[in-house]
Amino acid sequence: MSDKTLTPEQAEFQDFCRAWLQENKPAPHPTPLPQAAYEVTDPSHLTYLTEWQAKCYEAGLIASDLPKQYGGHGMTDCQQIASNEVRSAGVPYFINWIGLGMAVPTLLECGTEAQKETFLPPIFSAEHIWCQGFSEPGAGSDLASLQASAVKEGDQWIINGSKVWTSLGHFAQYMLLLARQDKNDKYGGITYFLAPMDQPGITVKPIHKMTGESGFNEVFLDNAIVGDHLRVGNVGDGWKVAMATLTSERGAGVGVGAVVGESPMAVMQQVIQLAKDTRRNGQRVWDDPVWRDRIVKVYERTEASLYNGRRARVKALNGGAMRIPLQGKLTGSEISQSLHQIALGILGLKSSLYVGDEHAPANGKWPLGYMNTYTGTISGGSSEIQRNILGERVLGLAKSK
Amino acid sequence: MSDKTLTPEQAEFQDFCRAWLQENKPAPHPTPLPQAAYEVTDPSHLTYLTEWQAKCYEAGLIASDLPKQYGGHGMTDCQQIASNEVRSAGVPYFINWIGLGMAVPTLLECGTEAQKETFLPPIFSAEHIWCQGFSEPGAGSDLASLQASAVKEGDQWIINGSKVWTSLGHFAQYMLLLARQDKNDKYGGITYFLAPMDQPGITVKPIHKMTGESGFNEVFLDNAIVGDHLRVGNVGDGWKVAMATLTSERGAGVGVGAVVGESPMAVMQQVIQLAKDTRRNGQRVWDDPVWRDRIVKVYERTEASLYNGRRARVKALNGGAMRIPLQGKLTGSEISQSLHQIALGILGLKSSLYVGDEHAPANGKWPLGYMNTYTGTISGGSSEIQRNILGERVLGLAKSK
Amino acid sequence: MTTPKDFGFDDDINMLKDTYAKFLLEQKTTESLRPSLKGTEDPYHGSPRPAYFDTQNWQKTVELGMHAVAIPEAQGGIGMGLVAATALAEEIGRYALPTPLSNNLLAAFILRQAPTDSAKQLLEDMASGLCAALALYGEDGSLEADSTDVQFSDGKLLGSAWYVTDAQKCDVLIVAAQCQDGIDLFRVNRADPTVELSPDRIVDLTRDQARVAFHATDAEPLTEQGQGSRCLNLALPALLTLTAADIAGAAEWQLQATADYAKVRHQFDHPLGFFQAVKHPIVDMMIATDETRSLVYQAAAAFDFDPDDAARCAHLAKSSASDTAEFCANRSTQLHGGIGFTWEADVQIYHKRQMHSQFMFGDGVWQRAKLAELL
Amino acid sequence: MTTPKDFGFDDDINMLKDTYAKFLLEQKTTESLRPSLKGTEDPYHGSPRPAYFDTQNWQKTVELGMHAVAIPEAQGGIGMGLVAATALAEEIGRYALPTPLSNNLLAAFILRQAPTDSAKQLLEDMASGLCAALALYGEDGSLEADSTDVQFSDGKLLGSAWYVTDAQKCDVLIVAAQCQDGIDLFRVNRADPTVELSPDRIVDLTRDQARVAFHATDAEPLTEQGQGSRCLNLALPALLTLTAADIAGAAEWQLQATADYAKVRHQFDHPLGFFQAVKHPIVDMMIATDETRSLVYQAAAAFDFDPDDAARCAHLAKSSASDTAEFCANRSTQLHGGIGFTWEADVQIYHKRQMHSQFMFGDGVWQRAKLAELL
Repeated sequence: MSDKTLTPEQAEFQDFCRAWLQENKPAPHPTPLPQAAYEVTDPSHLTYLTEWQAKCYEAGLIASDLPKQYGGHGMTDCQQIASNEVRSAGVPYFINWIGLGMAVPTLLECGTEAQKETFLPPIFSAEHIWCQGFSEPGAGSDLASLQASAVKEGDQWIINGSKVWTSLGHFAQYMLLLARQDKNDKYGGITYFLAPMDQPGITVKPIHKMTGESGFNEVFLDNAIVGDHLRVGNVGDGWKVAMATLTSERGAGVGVGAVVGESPMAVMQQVIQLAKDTRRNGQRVWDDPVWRDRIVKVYERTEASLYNGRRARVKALNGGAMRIPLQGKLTGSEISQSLHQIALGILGLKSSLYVGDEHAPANGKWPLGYMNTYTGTISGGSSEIQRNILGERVLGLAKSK
Repeated sequence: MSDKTLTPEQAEFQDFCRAWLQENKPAPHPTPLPQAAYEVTDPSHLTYLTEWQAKCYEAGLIASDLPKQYGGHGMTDCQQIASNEVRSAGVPYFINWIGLGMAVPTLLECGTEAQKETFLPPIFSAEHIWCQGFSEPGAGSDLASLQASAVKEGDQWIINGSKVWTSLGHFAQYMLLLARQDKNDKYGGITYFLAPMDQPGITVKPIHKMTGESGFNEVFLDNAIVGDHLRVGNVGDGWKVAMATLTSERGAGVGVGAVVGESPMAVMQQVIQLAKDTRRNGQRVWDDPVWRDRIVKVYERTEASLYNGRRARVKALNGGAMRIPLQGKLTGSEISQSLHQIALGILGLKSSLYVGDEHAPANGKWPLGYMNTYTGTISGGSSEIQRNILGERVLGLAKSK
Repeated sequence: MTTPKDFGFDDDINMLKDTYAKFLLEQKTTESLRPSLKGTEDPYHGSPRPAYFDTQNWQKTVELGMHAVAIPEAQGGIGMGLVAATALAEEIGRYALPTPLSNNLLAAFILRQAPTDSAKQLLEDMASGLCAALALYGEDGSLEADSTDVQFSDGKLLGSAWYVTDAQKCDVLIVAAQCQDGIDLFRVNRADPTVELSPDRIVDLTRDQARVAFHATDAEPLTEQGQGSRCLNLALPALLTLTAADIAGAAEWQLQATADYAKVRHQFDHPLGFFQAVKHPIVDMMIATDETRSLVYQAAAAFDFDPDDAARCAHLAKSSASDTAEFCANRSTQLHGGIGFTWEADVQIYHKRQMHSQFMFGDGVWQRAKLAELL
Repeated sequence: MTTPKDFGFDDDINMLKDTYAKFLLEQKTTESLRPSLKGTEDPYHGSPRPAYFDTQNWQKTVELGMHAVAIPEAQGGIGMGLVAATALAEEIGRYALPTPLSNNLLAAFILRQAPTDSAKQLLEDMASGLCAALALYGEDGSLEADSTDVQFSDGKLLGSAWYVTDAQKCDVLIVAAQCQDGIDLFRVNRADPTVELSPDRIVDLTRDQARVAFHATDAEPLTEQGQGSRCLNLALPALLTLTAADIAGAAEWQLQATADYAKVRHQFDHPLGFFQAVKHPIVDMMIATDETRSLVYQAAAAFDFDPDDAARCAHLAKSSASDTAEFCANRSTQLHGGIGFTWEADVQIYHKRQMHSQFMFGDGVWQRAKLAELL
């Protein structure tokens, strides 16, 4: 059944997407994929996912609405449709999530024409994997306290320092890099670069997460070289450009393609099913009103997020353009964390069985997923920082720091 | 059954207290008393409660362990026993709660011999009701920002300013008063006084709470006069002296007599009974596992508070002398608030019926009590301030302000 | 999702909402309420509180046509749906307004489910300005269909209805009563001498509430025999959504009032909002309010456009709203400090309204139990 | 309250606790654990994780006599009660120690409820250093008496026990099995060739866990016929209290580690602890931990001094502990930021232990359902 508010062109595109996805849905990889793109470390997973993204791009499901000179497909108001269909088709995620989710909006907003024409197409096709070099070991949520230095020599910049939590750094061809050209100006002393990863001055060392997975890295910059033509924005404008990127990571950006795996509602439905399938103390956990009340409460919040997303686009009801979008990262990650805590509670002792245990429900998906929810509540601006942002930018309260 | 760890003298005193309380428990006042001493506004309630406190003092249940020259009874380690017995005897509260709970520890710690001998006995007998003049309309939790001025003229101080949230101000003979002798020194510019209320320079105006009750007042000081012999501590030491008083209000002080009404566990038991007595949707609310789980969770926390209180006195287990006592005000008030919220939930629409409605369960005790729990979480250092104190003084975290 | 992307908030409805909001803003609703409360504060010695009914306000509401929004055109109304009614209910909540409009909207959605001439007649009378209130609850305040304590036999009503909101403002009562074949709904004139109204002394200052005893009262059936439960069940999503909308509006007021206070009140040399212990709970109020609002809009849209999903969406909305009511009432008072705890501050007026609304038509726990049956 | 004011923590017990704590401090427990985890991180491609059993640590524990604390003097033990055992369990949790002492303490309290010679013999063997583990659970991990999936018939055990903790460290298993007259407990040698041990790949890095299948295994009854449930029920308060004590110790570690981190880590020109968004949740960790600790001490004292109240107090303690485990695990990781989320940080080791302990012998919801029956 098609959405009745679509134009004929949109409806036709929606039908195309559905048919194409059904036809082209790839066979599962022989070894299970990690839960999210940022946990991929197996090269055979990379190949599989790169091919899938390239195919989707070719079919017009990525960069649908962008102009052709940037590698786009030149359609109008079709990206959202494509992204929705991808999300609900049960297909693999797009591996190049930093490229799509962060590099693309940054380049579109702040890049030169040459940068857009050079870098956008290989991002869409996943030919170039991107990573992000903002965080540093000493900085945490205080991004602007970064120390990596950029010194100009001729038409090149020499970069020294280290970056941390660099997802996909082990596969990436390019890094969105923030470095400091002026030590005496906290915000105005930062410049934004597109740094090629394949050079002797850059070393990548994996970090293991509490799940045991890797995917994050520490990146050491030891006289790394970046040409001045790879600078985004003016010298000293790095913080402003970065804010555009981060806003996008924080949920307010315009999507160029679906980045995530399972939708929150799909996970929610699995938890309801889990409660119906799990027996304890002689009954289904679903039949224990205490657990049912907890589950339904999170179901209620998951539904609310869904309709929040719709309401954000209704001017008369949204209470301001940024009020709802800026909540997305915070509520999404916290709801997901509660939901996973409940899933462990439903399983009880069975939740102790981890990935690779033959009796682990869904091959350990729930404890693994639970631990990974901390990526959501900590990285890309922790929940604490998100609440500052909301209080300050949306409600106009005094700055806390 | 007596506690097996008491000395023979203590056991004897405990027996005496029980017998005396049983014999002397006063008949209920013809109109119901408010839930706490700070809400008393009816002069006939005052008389009734003053007589009761005087009688208890005479019997040795107040000031049991204090020396006789201060009006005490000269016993050893008996106050706690008396206070416990008073709490569990179902008798009225002591009206002079600020006198007992704040003036007494302040005078004992910082008062002159003359002040102790003059002021302590009439506090115990409730002959002098005391109130507290710390808070000011503009200050809130930032007590030290107080503005009331004290100017020395000869051997007198002239006070100008206003105070707010002054419990019992309408009945009080004396006020614990903080005033500023130096505008340029936030903490060192404050002096502590014992101010006589019965003078032309002092006007008391009642404040109504959201419950509709009064008891709180605004107090206007217009050239009020306080003799220098009524100063506590040195000029400029007011903040230090006040901290001693506040520590006492915040639960760490040494009691000279029970101040409160019903014990938290007694209220807890009433809520369990309420759930057993209330029917909705064809069953007892107690038989709804969701409500039962919520009730039992608060029961668990109430029990924990009780054993916390015991553990605070066991050096090997308490984690430091102040760690548990400084939690008392915070957890006590928040647990009470949750418990009252649950009571309203048990009653459902019946909770709309207020004091004076013929069908209101327990004459509206639950909605009234619920609203009054905000006194606990706001006044005497709000819950937010309590968490600062705990983080800073117990855990050694950096100061937040 | 077959509900419209704008939740059905088209230009007509947005204009309706704006008109009503502007009208209420000019009314200074809490200021108007204050004089009626003067002298009634003290719960032990205060004078009884009269039911506050600003008849002028009501007259203007009728002049604006708001009372007829949800009444079908065939019965002389404007014939709009639940989306429009929800827009009004949200504004009522935002201004904490004591108005019979709340119950009139509820009544319209009940009567629209009854195919009888008597129901149509009552809708017509309401279109002319008659006020209706609902007498559905028994003493335990449960909403399960058989919970009314009123009996209908030999053409007369006997027994008492509880928690009748705005009873003193209404002309007519819609009464649920036990009959031979289940529950039926009846029309009763409030002024009938066999109707005994005992006003409750309630916490909420913005509503009046009463027990209503029927001493062999003549009553006109509004539903076909034994069809009262069916009719109530069909209307329930509307009742839940409208109550949730009232809560959402009040929660938005609580959010904004608390944020505003945190900007002007200074402590420790900073505005209150500087402190994360204040800022973050206010953000949590916003999150709760936004979740409730989105679910309310969706519930209204589902009722009008996707009726099969209406019950689920309405339970979702009221589940969220009940919890939001409790949370926002709690935090708004706490974060206002001593001021918010006084009778003088409007915070307490909203606090009490929210604590009342929380339980109307079932609390969060009940909504979730009902929801679970649909999942 | 007829338990002692010091919860029975007399000089002997305080000294015992200090001795053991000092011993563990010197052991650098998490550092010792690390090498066994090296190379096993990756859940998709990592090598299997061997059960970590520091036998030297265990030998010293036996030399210190800790293994015999709860074994009656008549069986060659020290004959102390649950208060003493709780003191040890709390230290085990504080150091997140993989030690068979945990299960030995549990086993002692089960065996002490059985009046048989075989139970006494096993206690004697344990006093000499034998390690026992518990095989009580069926697949659903429920503790209701009839939940074991193991059957005893014709003198042999058949079926599988689930979630057997520290299975690879023990010499002997105490197995609950369905018999003709209910549940009985049996002694089984782990090395028996008919006992098949399948180690679970678990999240918790500080314990090993296995399914244990019995293929017609010879088993010696430890309880009189049909008395297994009674014996388990009598021991349950001790099992709950010891597990809750482990959680309390680990929670205290999480509290202190998080507070310490908030002192040294700087963000936005302040130590983290300056920010109320960090400070206040740490305070909430302290409050939760203190509530659990007090309830744990009371539960232990009740078991030793006021047995009629032991069940109530133990359910209280584990109810509180389960929720504290989840809360402190959650906040300790969140407030450590990215660092706490890495494999390198000890925070994750405690996090996983707590999430495991949370469910052992029943979660908070189950404890409260059991409690409600006593209120």
